[in-house]
Amino acid sequence: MTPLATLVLTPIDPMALVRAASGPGNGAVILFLGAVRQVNEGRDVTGIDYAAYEGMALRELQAIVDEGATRFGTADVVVEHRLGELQVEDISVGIAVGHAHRDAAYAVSRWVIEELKRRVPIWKREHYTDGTREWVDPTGHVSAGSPR
Amino acid sequence: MTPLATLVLTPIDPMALVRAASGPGNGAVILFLGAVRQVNEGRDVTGIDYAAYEGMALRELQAIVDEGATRFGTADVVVEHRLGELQVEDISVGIAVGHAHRDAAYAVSRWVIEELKRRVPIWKREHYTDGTREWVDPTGHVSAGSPR
Amino acid sequence: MYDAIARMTVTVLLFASYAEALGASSLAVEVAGDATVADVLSNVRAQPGADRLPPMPLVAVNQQYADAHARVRDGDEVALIPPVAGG
Amino acid sequence: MYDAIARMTVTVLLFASYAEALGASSLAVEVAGDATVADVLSNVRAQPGADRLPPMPLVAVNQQYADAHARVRDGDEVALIPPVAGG
Repeated sequence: MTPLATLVLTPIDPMALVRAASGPGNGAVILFLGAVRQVNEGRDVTGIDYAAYEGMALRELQAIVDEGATRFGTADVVVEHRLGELQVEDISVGIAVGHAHRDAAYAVSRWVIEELKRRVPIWKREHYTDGTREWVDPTGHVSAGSPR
Repeated sequence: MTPLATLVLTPIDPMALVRAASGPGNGAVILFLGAVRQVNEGRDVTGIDYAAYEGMALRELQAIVDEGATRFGTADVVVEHRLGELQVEDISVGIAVGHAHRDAAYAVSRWVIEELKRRVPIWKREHYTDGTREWVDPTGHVSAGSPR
Repeated sequence: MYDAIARMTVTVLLFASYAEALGASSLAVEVAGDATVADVLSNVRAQPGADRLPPMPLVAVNQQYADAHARVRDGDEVALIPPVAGG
Repeated sequence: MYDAIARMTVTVLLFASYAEALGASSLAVEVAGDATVADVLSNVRAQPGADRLPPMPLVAVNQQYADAHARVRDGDEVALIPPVAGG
């Protein structure tokens, strides 16, 4: 299977990812799903909107799956990231990895999600129960758009 | 969710496992699938039959999911292992773990599959293209049932 | 007068390669009333095909892993566990 | 006679909190013909709201991460990348 990165506005189908990463040589398939949590850092979240620099995000995602597919031996790798408005429990990202052995499958899965979080230009704005919205800054700084 | 261990004779439904491990507090869900590979240690495999000491296997599996559900903070854990005759690409085991954070979700997933392989009394007999069948001994010894 | 130590019977379960080796999936084994897992194993070794068992097979008594010194009781289920290969 | 170094225009893209800070998602910025990323950033800093940008924002030129010394060319797409939060 060609390593495949996708950005979508519609719900992610986890089984489609699992199928894409499966094959007669793959003894282990690992699916990672990221989902919107109801509470983040103590604040009640009602939803999230994801925005991206779409062209660059897609290039970076594709570079990550291409590298992931060869970095720990040959793996089948497919990644899908959703953009737009998501509700609590909606899946924001799905990563499926198929490999002959589970050691490598776990390693690839973990590597792909960490790289994605490190360098793919995607941003999320949390919606809180009090009606406010705030861009999330994982580096812990106060967001430029939301002085507190 | 109550941690749940199941033995089945019928095909495993990966999405049912994902749903069971999902929830509004779970920002990460990881599904591990073990599947029958076409080639194992250089020999062409046409299928596998899985046998178990069912009563004990179920107890051990349940003990593993119970411990996995609390060992790295609270997690939702569900495990299903298939028994009987499987073909290449059929899923033999599915493990779904839901947790607030991905670090712990990966840790639980990995811990559960390693414990399962270490102590749950399940055995597999590979069927080869030459018509022979052999019980697999992961410790590398020649199987008692198949002198070579 | 009869034996001070009564005899008892345990059920030995055999699986996978061990069941093939002994040509049976269970055996009724009679041992002394103070027998341990090791005594049950000695008895099993007298069976045809038991030479193909390893020197120290894993054992479970009533579905719990047990060591060679563990006592067994009348009616216990003593399972010989080949190297497991689940997953 | 006109300037020895020609002027050129690059498109600056702003996203998420940066777009909110400057009230725009893109700016047409005119810089000298030998300009670097740092020169483009200096120009952006003259915009209202730019005081809410960090001292050293991440930058991509034509969808590739670039450092402050990288040269830009006429028509380049220079994106200011807020801390990413995908996944």
